[in-house]
Amino acid sequence: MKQGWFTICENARLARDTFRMVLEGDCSAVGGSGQFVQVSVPGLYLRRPFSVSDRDGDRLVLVYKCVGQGTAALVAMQPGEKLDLVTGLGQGFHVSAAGKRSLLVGGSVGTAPLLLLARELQAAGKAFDVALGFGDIGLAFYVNEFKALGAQVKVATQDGSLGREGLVTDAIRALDGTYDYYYCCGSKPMMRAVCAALPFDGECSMEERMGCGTGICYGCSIPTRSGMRRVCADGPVFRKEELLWEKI
Amino acid sequence: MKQGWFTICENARLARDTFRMVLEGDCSAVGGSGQFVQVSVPGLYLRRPFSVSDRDGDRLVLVYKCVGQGTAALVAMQPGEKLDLVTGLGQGFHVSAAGKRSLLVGGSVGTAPLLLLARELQAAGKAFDVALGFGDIGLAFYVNEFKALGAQVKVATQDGSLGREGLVTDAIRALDGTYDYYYCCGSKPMMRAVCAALPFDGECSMEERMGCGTGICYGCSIPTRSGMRRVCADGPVFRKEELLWEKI
Amino acid sequence: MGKDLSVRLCGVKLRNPVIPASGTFGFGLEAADWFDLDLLGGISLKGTTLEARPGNPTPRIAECAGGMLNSVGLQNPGVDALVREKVPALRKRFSGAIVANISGFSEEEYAAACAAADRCADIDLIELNVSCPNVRHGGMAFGTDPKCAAAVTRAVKEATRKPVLVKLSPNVTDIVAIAQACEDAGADGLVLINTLLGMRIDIKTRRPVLANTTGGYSGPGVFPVAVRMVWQVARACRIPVVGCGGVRSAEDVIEMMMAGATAVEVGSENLRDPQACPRIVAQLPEVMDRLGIENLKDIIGIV
Amino acid sequence: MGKDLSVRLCGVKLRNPVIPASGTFGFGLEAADWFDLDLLGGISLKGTTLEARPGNPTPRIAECAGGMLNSVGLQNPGVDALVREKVPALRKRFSGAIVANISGFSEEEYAAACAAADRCADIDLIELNVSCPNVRHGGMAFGTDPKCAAAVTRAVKEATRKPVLVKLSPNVTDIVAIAQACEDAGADGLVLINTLLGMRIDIKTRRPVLANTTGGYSGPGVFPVAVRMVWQVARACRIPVVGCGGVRSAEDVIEMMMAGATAVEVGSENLRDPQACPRIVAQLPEVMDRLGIENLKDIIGIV
Ligand SMILES: Cc1cc2nc3c(=O)[nH]c(=O)nc-3n(C[C@H](O)[C@H](O)[C@H](O)COP(=O)(O)OP(=O)(O)OC[C@H]3O[C@@H](n4cnc5c(N)ncnc54)[C@H](O)[C@@H]3O)c2cc1C
Ligand SMILES: Cc1cc2nc3c(=O)[nH]c(=O)nc-3n(C[C@H](O)[C@H](O)[C@H](O)COP(=O)(O)OP(=O)(O)OC[C@H]3O[C@@H](n4cnc5c(N)ncnc54)[C@H](O)[C@@H]3O)c2cc1C
Ligand SMILES: Cc1cc2nc3c(=O)[nH]c(=O)nc-3n(C[C@H](O)[C@H](O)[C@H](O)COP(=O)(O)O)c2cc1C
Ligand SMILES: Cc1cc2nc3c(=O)[nH]c(=O)nc-3n(C[C@H](O)[C@H](O)[C@H](O)COP(=O)(O)O)c2cc1C
Ligand code: FES
Ligand code: FES
Repeated sequence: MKQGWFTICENARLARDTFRMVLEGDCSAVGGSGQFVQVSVPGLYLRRPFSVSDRDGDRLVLVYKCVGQGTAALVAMQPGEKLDLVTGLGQGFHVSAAGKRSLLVGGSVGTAPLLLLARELQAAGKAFDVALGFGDIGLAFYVNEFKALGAQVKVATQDGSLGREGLVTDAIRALDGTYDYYYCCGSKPMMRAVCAALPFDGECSMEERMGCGTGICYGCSIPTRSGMRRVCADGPVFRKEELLWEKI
Repeated sequence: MKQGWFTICENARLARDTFRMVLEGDCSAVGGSGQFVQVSVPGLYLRRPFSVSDRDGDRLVLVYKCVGQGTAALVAMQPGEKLDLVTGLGQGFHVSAAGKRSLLVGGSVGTAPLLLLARELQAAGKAFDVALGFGDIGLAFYVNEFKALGAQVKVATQDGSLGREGLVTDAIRALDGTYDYYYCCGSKPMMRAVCAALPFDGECSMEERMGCGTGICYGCSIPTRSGMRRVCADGPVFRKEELLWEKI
Repeated sequence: MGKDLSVRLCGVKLRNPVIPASGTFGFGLEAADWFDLDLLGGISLKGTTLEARPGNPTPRIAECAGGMLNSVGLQNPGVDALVREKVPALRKRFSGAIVANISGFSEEEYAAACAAADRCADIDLIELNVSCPNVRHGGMAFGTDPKCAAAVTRAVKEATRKPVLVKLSPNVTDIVAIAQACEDAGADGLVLINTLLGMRIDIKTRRPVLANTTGGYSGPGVFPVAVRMVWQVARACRIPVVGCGGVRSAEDVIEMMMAGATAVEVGSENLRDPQACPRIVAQLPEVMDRLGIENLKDIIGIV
Repeated sequence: MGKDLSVRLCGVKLRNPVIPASGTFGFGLEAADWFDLDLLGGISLKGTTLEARPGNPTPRIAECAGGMLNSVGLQNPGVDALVREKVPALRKRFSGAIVANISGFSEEEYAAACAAADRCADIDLIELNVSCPNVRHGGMAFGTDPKCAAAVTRAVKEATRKPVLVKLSPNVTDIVAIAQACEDAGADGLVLINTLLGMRIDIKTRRPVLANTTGGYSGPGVFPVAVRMVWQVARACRIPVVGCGGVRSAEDVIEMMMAGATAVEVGSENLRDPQACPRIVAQLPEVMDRLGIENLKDIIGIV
């Protein structure tokens, strides 16, 4: 965990209401995929959590969707401006858990952290394919990035404007392969559906509204098989068998 | 009264803890000497009032002393940055009240609005001299500006490091001339002393901590001969005979 | 565009729910220099007492993180000047609802001031500020005790036929008990909230910033307390509630209305931004469109 | 440099007056990963009850202009786990004052939890959180009624020989009456303030932001209320007062102490800035120099 100032290098639209921000600064604490940073947005009190979507040396990439006050303020920021970040938060994806061939399942902006995960899997010599779900073609992003990594990529959109019409579970069905582990990030209903649909082991990156992001306020706790756990410090990534979907 | 954004053109040290800021924007409401502007300082709730010290077309000059949070934040601002101002506030100095030869009496940063007044008197063809009081030579400013307008200028400092040792009343005594009206701006004790010392008519620019600056909150009221008056809207400049020094 | 923003408050039609709050908008006329007052739903005038009062010594204003403190102390020219000069002058420039905000230090004083206001045809609503200390009852504010609040409401209702809004103090353990006591005593509506009692110290001089030591805290920092109290009271009472406290934007107005407010007062924001009220009124239609709100009346207490 | 920042609180020497507030610093050990805990005067642990509690449903956190709302709802592993695991583990990394923050829903529950804490040698002070609803007394918080607050203080004082600080709720009409009742019942000190009750509404979904509807408001926006209450209570009571509420900087610590606080708790700011407490401690000597303060003890209640 480290607090520091980062300079905005890029901040451009990636899809509808979705933006990609490249930040440069001390990335020594940033950690692996599934971990996140807490961004202090000028004028707001609480920091806002964002997964690290990609990383290159002392640069990190966030992909964020404009949904409220804080993200709207981020959209308005210009390259050259600085942001106060706390980096290196949370327990990320377990690359070592991957088996023969893994399935990466992303829903909407939950696709963001899967890119860094894909790079890590590739670096570790582990095979994977990707299933993505978006509202419509205008919201889709990263499809080509995953393809460029050699993965089979299937997409489902709710209106059929890209890939299959349907949910991400339909994209999973469209994939041609046998999988023994999955990594999932998206909305709660989406992840619940994925956990219910896939018979093999996997893990999910959970989302809760956060206070501290560092594990001290207990604002983000969810019920798990091993009791109440903090999404920020005990997660955000939890193994499927830990999650009590019926109580979340 | 007008609200608008001004761009900082200059923001440089003028004397110890004292800064001169040149702002460019819509000056159509700015008005005459003794009137003031309310500056919204980023991060603070209430605006801060500052007299207009000088004016040239669509540029206005503020001279401010760093005394707290708001003024410290102003010191840190850079040319090119923008400030939200409400301009054209208050009742300023009455140039038409000047007689044969007027006395301008400034104490510390209270000297600021007297420069614009001096220009107005000159433009109106009215003669004047200037008496200034400062803590020490390091805090003094505008001495040469007044001299450049052809006025006799006398200064007193508390430690004698510039001009006479003493208070502004000592500077007044050092002036060589006969006066029939005075304009005064400074701290309350200083203005009280000046009003007591000078037997002829005059006016003072009063200072109170302000809420609105526009006359709607009654936060800045002082007792006067015609009842409670708002410094921001009924002043800041009040005629000597209005002021109830024994109650202020 | 051309959206109907009107609401009804105690039988008085407001062309929109936005009312500058008492003490933050003078006697109304001041702002006529910088915007058309008829953009407002109503105007709550500066707190007025039976006799003229000079108010507290200065400094009366302090800054704090979430807003400001004030200890103006009810400086006002007395109810006769209000009724004879201030209100008629305002009526010439403003056709909306004029709210007379009345304070006092005994029931009789409240009643007498309201009786005077009652005789003024241009006053549409009376707003009782019960945050003042009750000199006879040990100096605790009228609004901090259900019995005192009810007694003053009753006394005033006998003195006027105009609708009476009771403006409650938030510095209490049980706001609902006080609201219900006022409702039972005949109040036609409630306004929540007045200022929170606060204090700041100048650490350089080691003295309180305000000459009066403590003062009323207002501004954005009191908004969550105001929303909570509006919600609690609107659920517990049948009479309409006017929301007040920390409102800065059309979004805040809508949040207050969703909590249960029929109209919304804007206070300190007028000090920071002299165009606050017309700006908020102008934003309302667009924000309503964005949120799918057809008519403001539909969202009152919807949460 | 090398300035003595120490203060004494109920006979316990603190190396400086800065204490992270309960609920905003976990069980202390979490932050040991990012700074040396021995920089702190004391640590107030997360609110603990006799039995383990899962807390409220999420979302438990909301943003507001002056800070935040929380409805964590006392999620905790119970006092036995506190005494057996949390405190001994913390003691290995921290030599300063450990404050156990105890909550309950009946006098007996408070007393039993405090009796358990009493048996733990590593706990230096007990902090009673009396903001919890009294299930037997109609659900009003213990801390909103002088009699209830006194009764729970008395019950706890019988259950422990450790110094007991009573942490008061600000959601009351008369904070001084409650403080005095606790003092008379044997409290060794007082902590002011807990959170203000607040609420936010998500105007898009038309639902409260918090799953629990209302929540505790904390952060810079409560500072003026906290300073006022500390000042009122410190003047009225002889026992020491710990200031809490909205503190963000060394200047705020000094303002609280000038208002009458012997030590100062820092809450929400730990959430925003994980280095908040060490930063404030580090700033203190410089700010003291600037203000001509030789010894912090000299400024307690100086205003
Ligand atoms: C571990 C973690 C990683 C995340 N990674 C990303 C990411 O890579 N890209 C991205 O776009 N978003 C991500 N989020 C969600 C992101 O934090 C929120 O969208 C953001 O905080 C909203 O801020 P706001 O001020 O714009 O919205 P607000 O105005 O605060 O709220 C607007 C809406 O956003 C939702 N929201 C607000 N805060 C959170 C939160 N902490 N968690 C979930 N929902 C929230 C609320 O339900 C609300 O309806 C992540 C959240 C977590 C917990
Ligand atoms: C009509 C008017 C014209 C003014 N013109 C000038 C000017 O030209 N140049 C200049 O340097 N200053 C001027 N002032 C004073 C200036 O407004 C304050 O110094 C400034 O607001 C301080 O802000 P701050 O945030 O730095 O101080 P704060 O942190 O708010 O307070 C620091 C100290 O400044 C004093 N102060 C704060 N606000 C005011 C206020 N509104 N009036 C008086 N004292 C205050 C307080 O007593 C306090 O001790 C003027 C004040 C008024 C009312
Ligand atoms: C300077 C000032 C003066 C006030 N005077 C009065 C008053 O005379 N009568 C009254 O009922 N409320 C008075 N109030 C309270 C406001 O009307 C309002 O209830 C309070 O400020 C909360 O709203 P806000 O946060 O929008 O300011 C005053 C507030 C301020 C800031
Ligand atoms: C997330 C959170 C959890 C809290 N939990 C407790 C608690 O368990 N017991 C308690 O006495 N106070 C609790 N508090 C209140 C704080 O200790 C403190 O009194 C309050 O937040 C005001 O201080 P602040 O403004 O510095 O945060 C909690 C506050 C927050 C923000
Ligand atoms: S957000 Fe504070 S513990 Fe997770
Ligand atoms: S500052 Fe508001 S009336 Fe003068």
